Amino acid sequence: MDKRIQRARRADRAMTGIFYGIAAFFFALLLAFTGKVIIGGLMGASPEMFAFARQGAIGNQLFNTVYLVFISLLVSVPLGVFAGIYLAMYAKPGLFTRFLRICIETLSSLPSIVVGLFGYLVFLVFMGMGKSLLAGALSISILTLPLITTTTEDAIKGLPAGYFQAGMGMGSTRWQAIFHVLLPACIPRIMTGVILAAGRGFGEAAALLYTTGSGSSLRWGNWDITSPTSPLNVLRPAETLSIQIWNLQTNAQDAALANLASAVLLLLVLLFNIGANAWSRHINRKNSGEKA
Amino acid sequence: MKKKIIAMTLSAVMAIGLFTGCGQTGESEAPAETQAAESGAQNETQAAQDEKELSGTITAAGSSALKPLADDAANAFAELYPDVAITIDAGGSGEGLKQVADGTVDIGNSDVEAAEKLDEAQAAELVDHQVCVITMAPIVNPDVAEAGVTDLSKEELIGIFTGEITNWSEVGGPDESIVLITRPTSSGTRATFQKYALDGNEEASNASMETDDSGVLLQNVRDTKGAIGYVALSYLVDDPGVATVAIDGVEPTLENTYNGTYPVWTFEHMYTKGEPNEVVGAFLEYIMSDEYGAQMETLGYGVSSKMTTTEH
Amino acid sequence: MNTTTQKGMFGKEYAWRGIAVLCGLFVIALTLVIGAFLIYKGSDTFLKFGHTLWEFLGSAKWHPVDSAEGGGAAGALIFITGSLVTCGLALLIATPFALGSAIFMTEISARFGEKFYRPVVEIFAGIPSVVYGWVGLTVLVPFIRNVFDRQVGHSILAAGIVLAVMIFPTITSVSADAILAVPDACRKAAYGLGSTRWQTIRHIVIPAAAPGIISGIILGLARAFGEALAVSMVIGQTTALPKSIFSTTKTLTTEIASQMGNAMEGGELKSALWSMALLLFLVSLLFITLIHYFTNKGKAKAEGGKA
Amino acid sequence: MLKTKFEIEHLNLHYGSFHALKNISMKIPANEITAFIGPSGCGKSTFLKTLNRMNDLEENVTIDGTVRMDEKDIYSEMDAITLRHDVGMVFQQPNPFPKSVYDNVAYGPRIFGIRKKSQLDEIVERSLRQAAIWNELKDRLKKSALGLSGGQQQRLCIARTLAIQPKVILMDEPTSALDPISTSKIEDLAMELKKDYTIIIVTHNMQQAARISDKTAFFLLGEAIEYGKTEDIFARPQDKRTENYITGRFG
Repeated sequence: MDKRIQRARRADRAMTGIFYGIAAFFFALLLAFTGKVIIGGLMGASPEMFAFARQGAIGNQLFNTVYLVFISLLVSVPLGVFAGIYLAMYAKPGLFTRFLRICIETLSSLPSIVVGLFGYLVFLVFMGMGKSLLAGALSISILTLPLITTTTEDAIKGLPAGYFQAGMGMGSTRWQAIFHVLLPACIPRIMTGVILAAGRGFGEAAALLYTTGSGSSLRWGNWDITSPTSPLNVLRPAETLSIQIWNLQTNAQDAALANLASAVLLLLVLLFNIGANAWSRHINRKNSGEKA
Repeated sequence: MKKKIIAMTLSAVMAIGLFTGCGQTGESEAPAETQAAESGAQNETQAAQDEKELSGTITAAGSSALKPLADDAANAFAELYPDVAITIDAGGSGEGLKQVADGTVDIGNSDVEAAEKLDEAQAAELVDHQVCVITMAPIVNPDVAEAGVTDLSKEELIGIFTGEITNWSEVGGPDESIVLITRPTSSGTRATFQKYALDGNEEASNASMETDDSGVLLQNVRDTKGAIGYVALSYLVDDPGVATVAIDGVEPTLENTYNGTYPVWTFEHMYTKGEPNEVVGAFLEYIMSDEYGAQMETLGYGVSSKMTTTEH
Repeated sequence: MNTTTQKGMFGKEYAWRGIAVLCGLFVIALTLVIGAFLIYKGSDTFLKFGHTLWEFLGSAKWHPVDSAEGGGAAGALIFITGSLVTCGLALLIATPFALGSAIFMTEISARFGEKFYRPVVEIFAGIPSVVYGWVGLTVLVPFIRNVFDRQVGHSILAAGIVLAVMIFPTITSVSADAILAVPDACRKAAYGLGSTRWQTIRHIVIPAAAPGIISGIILGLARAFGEALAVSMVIGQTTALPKSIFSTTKTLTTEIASQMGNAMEGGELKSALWSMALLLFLVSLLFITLIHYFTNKGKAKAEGGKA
Repeated sequence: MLKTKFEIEHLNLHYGSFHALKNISMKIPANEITAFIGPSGCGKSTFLKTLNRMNDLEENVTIDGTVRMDEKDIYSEMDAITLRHDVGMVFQQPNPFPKSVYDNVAYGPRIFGIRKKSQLDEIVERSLRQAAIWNELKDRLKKSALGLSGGQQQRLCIARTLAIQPKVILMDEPTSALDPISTSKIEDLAMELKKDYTIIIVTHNMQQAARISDKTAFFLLGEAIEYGKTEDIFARPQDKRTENYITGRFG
């Protein structure tokens, strides 16, 4: 019997070593990967590439990326949050709810190229928007909607049952309880979902290929939102960083610029992920009652 | 100072002409002009404005072979007319034609005639502008060229691309497998190459690696020993790290294209739905102007008017 | 409380409730419209051009003509095989590593895992696929060419590795969640019986978390199946059935991505491509059904199958 | 004179800077039931866990002093895995594995390397019989253990512990989550098992300690206040604090 234990202990040690090995390997792989992209991108860049110019720079694309994702969240956040509330608070178990869930999961697993083609047909051809930031933003909304819906639902369901009962017990209607008790309590977790959705939007290329176009002519200082060169106009074509990478890399034009755009895009995604993480950890700590 | 005044005037113009900017370019011209006149700008700015009054958006999509040229022209054009926002997308010739026919872009860039990708009714609505000539060259990995393969006969080329010749030694090169790197069947570049370099013989799809775009194709030929592929000359102007191959002793150059000795070329088309509006028209005119023609050649595209023959 | 405010209160209640229901309906409508759109576009291959389903799924002859006349061959077997093989390979590579990582960050080094490893893994998930593809083409492909001494580095192997790296975070974080959900009492019981940590993990934790882990694997598979841009850069697209993992071939998504833009509207080729997009949609539906099956199984297990 | 199973000398345990067990010394006899009583947080469960080194699984725990089992120091002369084979544990919440009844009981023997079906069958039956649950479960050996009632689950956990043939069974408030009928079944079982095993039970329930144990130790704020024969502790407590607790004046 002692031999058995010896053997078990040896196996235990070996497996622990393997797990450490795997973890170290992937840790190193990721560091190497991000390091290569970010350092390589920044090293090869010249100062004028950071300018906000029509050509040969990434400033306008960076702005377009952030603006487009912002507009898309304006659409997907309210829709997603309400749909999430419906699922968490109103949906009765049954065929309809099951169907709704399947729909959400289907949406979330659609290849983004399919969403892009769909967006082209609906927003450009049927609704006549033309290649525009808005059409791209709406396509991204389709992609991020399921993520926000499920985070909201999980956030509400994750609250202690007492929260809602306390709200209801004080004689408020369901909505008052949801608005004044539940939503404030789960805003942090919903925010995390929104940040992750934004991250997905930043990196998306396939869904934008057919919908936003590659416009980068912006005139800073032109705040008339109907002008085609105004940064704020949502009906102008807008090249995002990921589209820029796609355009530059596939046409073998300016590798240094493409690398810089990759680096900045990766930094943006990193920033959002780290932000989301720090945020949720901060909130968790706060909610768990400041345990030292 | 001057610029600032112009910018301010134009902003005012744009503010009054609400909705004009965001719609298609067609509507944006007239009100802008009248407003400009009414705004009673000072004489000097008025003079400057004659030159710079164009304003609106131009959107183009389609052929990836044409995109570098269109981009360059768009940049030069935007220098002259800062209030014109130009967007050039790739996506492929078919996509360009479809989008211009749908009315979602102003210009559809295509390597092929509209009739090949659209039905008759749609194609009839489009107006063709043959903006330039594009020449396709067979390219090989430098190791093949260094070993002496710098010239192939048409028969050899056909043999290679149809998969009958599979080793470079069969055409006087090293003992090394031939790696075919091509474009997808629906690509305009492939259609052109097949038609004029291979005399219409079908490429061996099951023995070739297809690449979605010329940039990646170039990268692959550069990296793969024994590789052969084809790209437009425009991809070869900066040292690309690959070698071109002459066909029947004729080097793929613009001169040989102009004088009709090199056969693998085609007109590049910019289609508009009906006659172009003022802004788009000005842009097309600019691309086909002589002053831009010189720039066009440095980018590796041929000027349409220099062709001594328009038939193959 | 007077009646008017009460009325207002309940009126609001109904209004808000209505909005929530509408949003739910909107999601359903959106999915149905996308589905209908794909069916409408994808059915032409069969209805208009007269290809049989059997030909589409079972034949490797792929010569659809790029015009509305039709008459070509529309067998998508090469792409289906390509997708299955690359995704299968990706799973084979990613699953052990992902499972190992998930175990590491939950059972072996929970503190380091939660603080550093999980965020790092999630960053992997946020890297745009274009970037993966480009690094694959410029680093991995030459690497395979040199290490295995091949003329061409593009291969199913390269695609499988790129996809494996892409789906690794999905499998890892879903598995880690499943493992964390295993009650601590189970671990205590196992240790109390004199198990080593590895015995506990292998005999207790992994079996208990299995349904969740399988869901994670399927989720990863779904992501791999739908990926287009990164794969197309490294798979060396050749319209032929693969012979080995060093073969070049095509997948459903790479063919859609490379041909869709150029194909003629309403032509046979374009219809066939839409049919492939429809197939992707149906496959993702299948994956979802499988995930549901396994999560329900997991739930049944947790509730003890009293029924 | 009964044989001594555990001999604890000057045992101190810290959770970080918190002094959880203070200088505990006692001898625990073999083949008897020893009960640990005391208010919540008094350290009785912590002390129980030091006997099979379950504390090792927690972080920031430091232990000094000696714990000897059969004259062997369990912290320096044995390793935790071997120790836990000899000292089984039953937890406060029934914690069967999410496996079948059979697999739950066979788990221990299997990790010892017993693979033979006939041998496993025999161990499973014997353990379930010993835990007095064979008759209830013999027809549902292949069903999930999670479907059993709480009391059945707890007896299954005892059977699972018996299957590894330990010398000692530690029970950490084994009946606190159960109804009175299940509780009395477990108590009967413990009385039955003490013939073959040394049993140490932590309980909140003083009647339970009085009913089943031979010896009782009273813990308060990490100290073992009083330890002796159960009837002495309950009838003639020496310490005022013990008396207060037993008569219900605090706790």
